[in-house]
Amino acid sequence: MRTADATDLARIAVFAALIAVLGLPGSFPVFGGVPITAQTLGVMLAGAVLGPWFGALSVTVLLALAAVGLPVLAGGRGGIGVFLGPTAGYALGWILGAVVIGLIVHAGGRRPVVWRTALAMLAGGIGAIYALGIPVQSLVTRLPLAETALTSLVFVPGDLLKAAVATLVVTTLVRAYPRGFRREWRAPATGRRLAEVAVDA
Amino acid sequence: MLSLYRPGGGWMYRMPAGPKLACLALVALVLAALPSTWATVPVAVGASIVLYAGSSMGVLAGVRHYGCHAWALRWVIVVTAVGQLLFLGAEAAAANTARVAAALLVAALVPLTTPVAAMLDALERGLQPLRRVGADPERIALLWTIALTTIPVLSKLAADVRDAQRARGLRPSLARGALPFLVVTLRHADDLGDALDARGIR
Amino acid sequence: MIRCAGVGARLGQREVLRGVTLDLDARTIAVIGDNGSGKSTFARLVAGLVRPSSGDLRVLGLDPQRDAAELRRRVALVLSNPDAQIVMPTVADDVALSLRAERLPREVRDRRVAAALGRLGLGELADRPSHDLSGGQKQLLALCGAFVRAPHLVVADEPTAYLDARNARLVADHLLADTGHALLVVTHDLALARRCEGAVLFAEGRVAASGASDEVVDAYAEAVAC
Amino acid sequence: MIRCAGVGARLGQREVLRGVTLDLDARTIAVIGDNGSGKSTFARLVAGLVRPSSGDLRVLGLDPQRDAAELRRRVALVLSNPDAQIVMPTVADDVALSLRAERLPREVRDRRVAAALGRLGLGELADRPSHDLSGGQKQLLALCGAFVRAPHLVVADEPTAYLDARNARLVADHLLADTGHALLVVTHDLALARRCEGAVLFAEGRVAASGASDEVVDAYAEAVAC
Ligand SMILES: Nc1ncnc2c1ncn2[C@@H]1O[C@H](COP(=O)(O)OP(=O)(O)OP(=O)(O)O)[C@@H](O)[C@H]1O
Ligand SMILES: Nc1ncnc2c1ncn2[C@@H]1O[C@H](COP(=O)(O)OP(=O)(O)OP(=O)(O)O)[C@@H](O)[C@H]1O
Ligand SMILES: O=C(O)CCCC[C@@H]1SC[C@@H]2NC(=O)N[C@@H]21
Ligand SMILES: [Mg+2]
Ligand SMILES: [Mg+2]
Repeated sequence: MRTADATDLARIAVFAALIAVLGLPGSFPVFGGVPITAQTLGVMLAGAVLGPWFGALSVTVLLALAAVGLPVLAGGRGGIGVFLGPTAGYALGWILGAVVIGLIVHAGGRRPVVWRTALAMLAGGIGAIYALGIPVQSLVTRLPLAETALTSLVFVPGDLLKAAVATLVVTTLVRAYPRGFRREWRAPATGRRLAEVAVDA
Repeated sequence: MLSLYRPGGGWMYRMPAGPKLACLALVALVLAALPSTWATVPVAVGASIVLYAGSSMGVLAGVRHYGCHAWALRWVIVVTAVGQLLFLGAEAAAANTARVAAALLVAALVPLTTPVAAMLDALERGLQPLRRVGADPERIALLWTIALTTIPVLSKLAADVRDAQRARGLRPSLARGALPFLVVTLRHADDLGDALDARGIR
Repeated sequence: MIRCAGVGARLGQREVLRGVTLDLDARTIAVIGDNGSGKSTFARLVAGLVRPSSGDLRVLGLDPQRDAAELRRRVALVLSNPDAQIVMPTVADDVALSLRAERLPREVRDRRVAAALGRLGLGELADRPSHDLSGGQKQLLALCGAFVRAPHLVVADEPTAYLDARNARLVADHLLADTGHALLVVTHDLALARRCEGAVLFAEGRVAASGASDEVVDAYAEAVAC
Repeated sequence: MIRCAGVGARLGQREVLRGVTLDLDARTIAVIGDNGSGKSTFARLVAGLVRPSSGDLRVLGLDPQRDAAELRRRVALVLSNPDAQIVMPTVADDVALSLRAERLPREVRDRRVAAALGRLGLGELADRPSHDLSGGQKQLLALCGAFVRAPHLVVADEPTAYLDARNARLVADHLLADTGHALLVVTHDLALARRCEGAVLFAEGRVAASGASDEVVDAYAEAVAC
């Protein structure tokens, strides 16, 4: 990880704001309210666009804002209650999720392609988040692990949809606005650099 | 600025942010640790209501805020209750839902009675020890100030994206809106980065 | 074309427009005024994106709220931030998106897209990534997405703010050209405002003047100068 | 003031500026040219935000990369989008942020902030939340954040793009005022460009003309008109 310059600082803060805005009512029409939330889409984008470490930092900034009591989580929630309630594990899982997504999307410094991006969203945006979320939820609600996992199936359709949207958006961004990633990728197999491909396209 | 703070006066308002946070978190944890029996229901609900009513914002106002917060938590409560009812039966469902909800409600008293600025100060003080491991608390504080000031800007940009789509005869959707929103967000971040850098903040 | 009787609009808690009474019939109309005077809100009202909080509004004889679907078909809005309007990754795809709601056969659609691109001089850029265009080209692309639907009325909010002199003139020429559409353009560029037939001057959420563009713009320019 | 010898700049893989050779000595200089011609990149180069990929660049006698810290102290940047320049919650706090790096004693800092606010007529707004300001006031606040550091050179990238005629003039007046700073302003507003002493015209990443502003602007206006 390079040290953050002013633009990195701005991007980290702005992505924290982006996740917050995805939780505002009416920001984008999405299914239901809390705890089914479009904010996980923001987490997925942060990991994929900022990379694992800056992405995780950005999620952490958001959670810190929530912790001090700003209503930046879906449904206008905030405060330390977030970290005592049944969704606490998911919220912490967002940090891990961003790391996993960033690592997979940019694995080996290669440019993001559809299959790897989709895999990242499933492993990080769903797998990693649930891996922390379900045990904590089980602990807090005293519903045994297996049953808790069953109840969290209600999130799966929404999360799959968000993973699909994130994959589409990220791979489109690679073609349409590659400078948004602020990194250069290693030459793809054809031996040409991606940026050249983008310019030619 | 967006905030959960509701101005008022009384002992809970006067308590310094750090100790208040610690006390209420402790109460919330105790409530969360109650056993899964019928008796927990009145204890958890009663204790949390009493805290709201007695937080000296006025009994009526306290109960009103209690209702508002409970409503904001409705989905958390519903999801918890349904899962429990399906697998554990009525007693465990009632008790577990009550103690989880009560803990959340008690914790919600912190932002309700503490101005955000006071919490940010407390947090910054809490970060001071990080200086020893080489982190810069001021820089971290700056990071969340920027995030905070950016939220209304991005929500305006999100509205622009929605308007642009409706104006083209499209129904705004997450799938269609996400890319343009991401692009305008990234461009905003670039400008912000330039402005910060030029002001000597690196 | 646009008829308002005592129209007001609120955004959040704020009454942004008050008692707007107007009867605009010129084919091209400029909306001018200070920052924050309510111009953009008026444009969004006309395009049906903001609901009047009071009064009666008719656009092309339609009630923008009740006849929303019909209004969308006839009125196209172009915003000042082109990035917010570009949805698809390539230029041609983005223009085609505007026609989606009409469910045309592919070749009809492609023909209309090509014609619209050609008209604004974007023909050669059809397959370029849309976010790689320059500011002016993006603004033209946004206009293209509006024109391709053959609107009866084009509402444009500061369409030339980012543009160099050449692109600004290009955009203005296309907006003002008499190709069967009327125009309502919000602008700080008083030269562009003068090129319209009519003008409305907003001040603090009210109509301060309206009529022939020369007179209204002169009055505003004078007020600003002193 | 600004001296370039064969300066080039790359952004990503793209060579955005090529062979820029200039010797600018007028106190106020306008940078003009088409969209995408490299004006903003040149401004960022001068402010030390972009590293030259070739050639030699001196700003106020400094090498922007080697003497970066000193350059930051002497050069201030103003952009067109006020929302991107305002970070702190209140007006006075935001201006004070510019002085953060200087680690001044509090009362010295407060005095300088108050003086800067007074100079731009924002004195009464010192404790107001910064996002409550109007667009014009926000841009004045951004200027204030630049001026408070008593810069030797102010670099402004389309500082009036969003502003109405009155605010645009106010901002331009403050930028052009001779209060001990030099100015490099990127603009599409040719009237503003003419108010500067010197001008540089960019075209496709190269310098197409430079010299007295009247001549350069005339040449550009003519080229655009035909
Ligand atoms: N979403 C909103 N909620 C509350 N107030 C708003 C909102 N949007 C705009 N306003 C306020 O409404 C007023 C009119 O805004 P509007 O954008 O219509 O002005 P404008 O004439 O287009 O200004 P400009 O020339 O700066 O674009 C302003 O005072 C603005 O602060
Ligand atoms: N980060 C970047 N990576 C790659 N190319 C870039 C980047 N930023 C800008 N460009 C390209 O560099 C060229 C010059 O851009 P620049 O912003 O300097 O132009 P400009 O003269 O300021 O244009 P405008 O008048 O539209 O603001 C453009 O073709 C632009 O697409
Ligand atoms: O706001 C919070 O307290 C955290 C909410 C966590 C919600 C989880 S994240 C994974 C799953 N997918 C959703 O849409 N919601 C849950
Ligand atoms: Mg406007
Ligand atoms: Mg520029």
